[in-house]
Amino acid sequence: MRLEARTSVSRLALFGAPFGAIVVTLAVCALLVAWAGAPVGRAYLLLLEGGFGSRFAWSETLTRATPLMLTGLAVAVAFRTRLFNIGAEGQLYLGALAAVAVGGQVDGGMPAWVTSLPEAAQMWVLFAAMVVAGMIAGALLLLVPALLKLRLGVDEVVTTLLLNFIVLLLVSMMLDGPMKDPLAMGWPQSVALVPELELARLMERSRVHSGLIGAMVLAVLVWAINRFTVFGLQMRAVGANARAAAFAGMPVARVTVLAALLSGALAGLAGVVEVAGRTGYLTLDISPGYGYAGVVIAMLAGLHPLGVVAASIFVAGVLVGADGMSRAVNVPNTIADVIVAVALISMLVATMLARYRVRFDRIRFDRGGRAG
Amino acid sequence: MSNSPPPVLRLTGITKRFGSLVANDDISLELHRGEVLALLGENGAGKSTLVNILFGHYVADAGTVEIDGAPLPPGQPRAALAAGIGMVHQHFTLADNLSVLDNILIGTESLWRWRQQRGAARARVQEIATRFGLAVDPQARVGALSVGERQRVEIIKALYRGARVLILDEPTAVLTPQEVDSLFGTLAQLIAEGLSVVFISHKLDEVMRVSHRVAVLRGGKLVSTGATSETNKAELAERMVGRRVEMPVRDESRARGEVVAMLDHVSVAANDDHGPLADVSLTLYAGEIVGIAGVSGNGQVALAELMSGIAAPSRGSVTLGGQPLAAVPQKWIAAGVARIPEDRHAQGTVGDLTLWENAITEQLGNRVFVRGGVIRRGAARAFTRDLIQRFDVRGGGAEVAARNLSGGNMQKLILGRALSVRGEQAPRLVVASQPTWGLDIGAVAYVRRQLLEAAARGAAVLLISEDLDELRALADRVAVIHSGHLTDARPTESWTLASLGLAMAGEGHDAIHDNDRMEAIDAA
Amino acid sequence: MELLDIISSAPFWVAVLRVGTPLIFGTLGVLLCERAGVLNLGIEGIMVAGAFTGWLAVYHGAPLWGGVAVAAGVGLMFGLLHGVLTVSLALSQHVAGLGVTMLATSLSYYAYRLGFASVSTPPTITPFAPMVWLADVPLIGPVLGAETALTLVALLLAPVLAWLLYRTPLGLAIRMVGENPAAAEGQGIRVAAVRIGAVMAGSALMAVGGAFLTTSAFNAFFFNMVNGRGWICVALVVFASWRPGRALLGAVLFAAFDALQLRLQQGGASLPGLPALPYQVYLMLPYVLSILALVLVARRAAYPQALMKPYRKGER
Amino acid sequence: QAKIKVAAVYTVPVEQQWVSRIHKALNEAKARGEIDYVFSESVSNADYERVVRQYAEQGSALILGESFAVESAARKVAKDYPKTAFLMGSSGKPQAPNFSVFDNYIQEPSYLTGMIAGGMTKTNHIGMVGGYAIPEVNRLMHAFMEGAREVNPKVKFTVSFIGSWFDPPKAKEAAFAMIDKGADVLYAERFGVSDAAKERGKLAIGNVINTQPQYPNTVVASALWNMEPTVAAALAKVKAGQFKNEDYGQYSLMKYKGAELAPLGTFESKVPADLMAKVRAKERAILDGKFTVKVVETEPKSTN
Ligand SMILES: Nc1ncnc2c1ncn2[C@@H]1O[C@H](COP(=O)(O)OP(=O)(O)OP(=O)(O)O)[C@@H](O)[C@H]1O
Ligand SMILES: Nc1ncnc2c1ncn2[C@@H]1O[C@H](COP(=O)(O)OP(=O)(O)OP(=O)(O)O)[C@@H](O)[C@H]1O
Ligand SMILES: [Mg+2]
Ligand SMILES: [Mg+2]
Repeated sequence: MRLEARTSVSRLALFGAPFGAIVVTLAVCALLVAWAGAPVGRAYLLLLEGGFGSRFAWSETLTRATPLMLTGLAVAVAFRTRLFNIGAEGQLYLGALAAVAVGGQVDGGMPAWVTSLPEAAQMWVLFAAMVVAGMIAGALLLLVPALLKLRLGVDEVVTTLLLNFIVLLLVSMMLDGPMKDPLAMGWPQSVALVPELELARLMERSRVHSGLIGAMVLAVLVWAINRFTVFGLQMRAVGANARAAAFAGMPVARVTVLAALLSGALAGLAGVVEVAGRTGYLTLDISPGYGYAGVVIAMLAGLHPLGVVAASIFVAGVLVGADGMSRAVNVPNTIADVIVAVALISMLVATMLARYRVRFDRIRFDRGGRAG
Repeated sequence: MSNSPPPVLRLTGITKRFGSLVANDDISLELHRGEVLALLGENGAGKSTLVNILFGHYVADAGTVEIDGAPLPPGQPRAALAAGIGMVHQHFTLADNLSVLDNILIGTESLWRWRQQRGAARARVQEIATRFGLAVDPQARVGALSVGERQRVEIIKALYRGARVLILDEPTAVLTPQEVDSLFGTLAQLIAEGLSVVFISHKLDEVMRVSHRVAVLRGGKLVSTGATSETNKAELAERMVGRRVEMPVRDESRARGEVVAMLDHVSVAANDDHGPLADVSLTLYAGEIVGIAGVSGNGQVALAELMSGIAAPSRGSVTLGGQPLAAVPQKWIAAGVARIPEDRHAQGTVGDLTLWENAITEQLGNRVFVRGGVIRRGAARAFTRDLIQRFDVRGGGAEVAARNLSGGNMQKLILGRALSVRGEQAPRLVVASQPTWGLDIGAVAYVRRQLLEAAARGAAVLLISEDLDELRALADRVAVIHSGHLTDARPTESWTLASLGLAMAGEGHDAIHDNDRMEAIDAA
Repeated sequence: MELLDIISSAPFWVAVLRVGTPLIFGTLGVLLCERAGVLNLGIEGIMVAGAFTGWLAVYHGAPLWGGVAVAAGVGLMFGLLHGVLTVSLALSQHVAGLGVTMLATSLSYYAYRLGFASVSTPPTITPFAPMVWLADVPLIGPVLGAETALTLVALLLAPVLAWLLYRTPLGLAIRMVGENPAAAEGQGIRVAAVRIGAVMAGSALMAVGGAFLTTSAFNAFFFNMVNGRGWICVALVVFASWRPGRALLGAVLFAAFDALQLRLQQGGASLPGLPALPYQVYLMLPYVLSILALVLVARRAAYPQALMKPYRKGER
Repeated sequence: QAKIKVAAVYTVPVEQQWVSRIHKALNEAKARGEIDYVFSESVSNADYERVVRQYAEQGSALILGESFAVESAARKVAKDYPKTAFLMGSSGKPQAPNFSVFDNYIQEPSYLTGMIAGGMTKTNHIGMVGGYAIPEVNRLMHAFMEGAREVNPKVKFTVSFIGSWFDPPKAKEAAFAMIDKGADVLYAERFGVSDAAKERGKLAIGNVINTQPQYPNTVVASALWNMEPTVAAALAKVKAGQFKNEDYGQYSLMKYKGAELAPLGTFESKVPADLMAKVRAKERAILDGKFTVKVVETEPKSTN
């Protein structure tokens, strides 16, 4: 069996591929749903409805998609530059930690350093400080593996992966210690953000918040950077062929470091947005693996920043819809994760098949035999 | 016909398409026992494609391959190997981190044995090596071998399996004249033992020397086959290209100008990419081409990287127009140094970027192309279209990814990028490293003309090349590099082929009439 | 000093080997995949699947070794999936790996929940017993005698794998496809077959590592019980520079830090020279030390040259 | 008579000790035909609010869960569905009009098991393994330690947290380490600890659930949490249409049979009679309200 690049990739195939993948996914998962003894047709209707079928469904899907967009962008930026950042999870947590460190107050009032400012500016300054702090925290966390890779050749897949564990323990330590909310009855959670910092809701009686807008704007921004700026060209060149980029006079180390900072900052921002948009304070389980999902999303999107938006909404919709469906037809709710996993794999396969043709060469056995 | 022995190898109606491109168009060929068949053709004519099909790397869209009259299943190198085909690829296929013996042994034993027969294998390798004069240490790590040694390993690989048909895809492209001679010696011996050879080369001298028959491909089609003895170089060249090719030579009356660059007792420390450069001095003048001869792996890379602003001297100084220059590529580019790297795929271009993006990669500080960090795409594209036209870069236009260019066209793109960017302000120094490696004669002629024109416009040119003909045709002065040391640059006419060869082997102290340099070499 | 007391006691080393066994299996599994040029981030999920299916088989009456075999078989299947995705279809190895982890994990949980819908305590099996017959052997007896047979298998696996890689034609083929697949193919090796085979075998080892958790270290299956052990193995392979002996050493060292960490933590404030640190600091210790170790060995790490590079026949 | 529609939303799998008690009580109510019971387990923090909302939308009359880490989200939903009864495991206060709270206030039997442990240890060394140092765990550990100290002032404790709720091999490893240090009675807050004790022939004390059937020669005594009284009280209120914001914490006390010292079972004859006499006396004092176990929620530390 071998792959052969197709001469021309038809638009139909490229855009049809995801739908083919979805069909395959539904077929595979139908077996699992049927195994649990649930009605398959109804289950899928419920899934669709739960993910995209109502205002509430959309609000939930978009809420779930917001942090995914940011971690997806973070991964896409890093992967483009061939920096395999598997550490968005840790960067997210550190960003969230920084956000509550800056914007959290036991009494809910403005922190002392802000109150000396004019009343009107206080909120904005504090908000900006919170966002910047979260982004810097995430950026610095990825800077370490990036520098280790550049200077000492330490594999960043491994270091970013390990840092996830370290950061989670660090957050646990902070929430148990200095940053613990004294009013949280001893439960390990941070003090709550100043209420003014919480992001505005986009819909009544829902959780969608303005972080969604922010994430989408950033996706467009990253796309524009990639496409129109020198830095974008440099990132792509360094990622595709660092040696040639260096020869042409590009500052490879600086570009890698900047890309790392950008990537880490985006993941850190995901943490800020979750705290400011959804929970209001930080706990140890604020992210159900958004960082790892970022890798999935970035790849589904083919590392394209705008694709990240679509992929996030798709994945979030499936998760939300399948979760609701599992409850309604009484199948174990891990079905949601199964569906996302199968969807990811079949999506990857489908886009591959849209670009490549699989050829099975006739194999004749009369002449084969062992060599030597 | 029916009573003559069947050909060892017969290709019938081979057709292979890559997308819309027809790389091989209905090609039929025969190879007889004890025969050397030369395959000629421009870059991209389809030579490698044809032999790759024959060996099973590629699968033909149509046509059959027969060995001794029996059909060969398509797409199976195992079957080709079993049928007695050995192939030395255009680009080495050796694992650098493994030993020579491992590279030879792989695939020759059943995978399910619980241990390797290394002792017996080593003895056999030694035997083949001595019999055919292919000296190489079986225990050595391939990554540590010179290019010539790797070539020998590739040939031993084929012989170890008892190949009866040997395919050599541009085996001499990177060899020294001495190594070429020894390779041809081995070939003669093999042919005498009944081996048949398919030999691919761009060097017509070699083709005339070793082959019995010549097949010429052009644009995927077989345009002629015939006995070597019944043709000549000029005719072959014309058939390959479809027109007469004029090889440009230097104008000996060209006068040299002021000093452009000076290397004063410069040393460069070895690193992963290159070996050391030891105490090298050289002066480059405007309007003059200085050639650096030498066997690859003797410090050429270090010298090229030094003069491209990549490597920094560990001792001594490099000055350009009297000013020292830090090892920062941008500064060298800004100072008017046009750089043509040795490896066009790995260093010269970024395959995933489009031609226009590649064309401006050296110009990201130029306000013509970049304003406030934003690329002026219109200007960049216009510039690239102009470059494509002036340098005759064929391959689909400014929006095509550079990886789709053939080697010759990629080289033209790099030349264009290096030589044409400044408009009125021509480059002061051109550093060209192996600029014609692997190019067909049409492209070679083109590149050489560009270098001569640059010199004629007043640039100093540093030409690092292993091709002695090229140096004799272009260089005003030639210096020889050997294990990091450089002889004085002497007028080209004062070198004989013999003295060059000796100097390249690092032995020709008599041939180097310069006591200062002698001491440097002795000290090493 | 207390530290010396700890590391010179037999029970400490018993703990080290017990903690280390799943890591040894996992690390050698990753090593085998990566030697063939394939990064396998599916390990975390494959360990979960191995832990679940190995336990499940025994729970349904299979002998313990039967459970291990079932786990290995499931590992082979997921290895085949990962192999087809990354080798035949040349998909990104990172993403395919994460996809396999997601799939194996969620499928295991799904199946477990279908099979055991309303249990209030996790059902248990009778796990492997310690190899008491070894207890009287001098020197190693006090340690190995307290371990189960799977630990012995893990310890023997390293030299076996080293022999395979460095002494057999198959091992050479595996290393070759990880170094230069084009060269291997030019010598008649079926690159895809060797790569997929290595990934499958490596995945089987990972699954057995998972099964150790449920049939040896413990006697029941829990959600999340693999708890990041797979990721550790990915790091250990780099630390080991892709050498089986060093992989064994690395896994044992990591386990030693982990076991030591538990003991230091329990020492509380009493440990001389150390203030009472939050327990998280101790939990961090093995990870921090892993990164430091990586930094130390990175310069010398000789990556398989074709690692993470998909090989498409007939393409350059 | 119509069944009450009850939904439960758990952040962990239903095998997890804490949640298993709620799950059990609700399943029993379902078996008795009193309720329709649906649940979601392993619901992540990020999804919690949505799941609760969906149950509320679907018309559940009573929703149970643990709102510890999602306090504000849970309370927000409750406000949006004032007709639905919310009964949440929480360290916080009830919230008008419909948000009630409960918690595993089983420090009383924990104290008693501590006494038994203190009396049973021969090495005067007790080991305690926990997942995370959260108040729900800490207060039981402190009560246990107090109880042990009452009967045995010389006893010392080794405490360690493994940083995971679901890593029995790791918990077992921590317990082994304690046994190596000389502990001969282990407080089994996590799965895995009793296994270590069993393998080494040491004793263990159960927590929240009774694991003696699985470890007949190891688990001496357990502090049981019974959710039945809490559930019964809440169902009664819902049925009567009188559910409001209340603290159901008291229903987890021994007085209401929300907590108890599990029967000694296999250890009936192995625990010294005079020790048991002291324990029983303390039990009575608690039931009579003459003795109150102190609630301490700080992180417990090893003693020396
Ligand atoms: N793997 C491939 N995918 C797509 N196109 C290919 C591939 N290999 C070769 N080609 C196409 O086939 C043509 C023939 O290429 P081939 O390598 O056979 O040329 P060649 O005659 O060997 O050239 P050279 O002298 O430079 O070695 C090329 O122009 C190229 O367009
Ligand atoms: N991946 C690819 N996809 C499509 N076409 C390709 C690909 N790789 C190579 N080609 C085609 O192969 C042709 C020749 O490529 P190749 O690199 O062999 O050039 P070349 O002339 O042989 O140069 P050199 O020998 O210096 O590498 C090009 O014209 C290009 O179109
Ligand atoms: Mg070529
Ligand atoms: Mg070729």
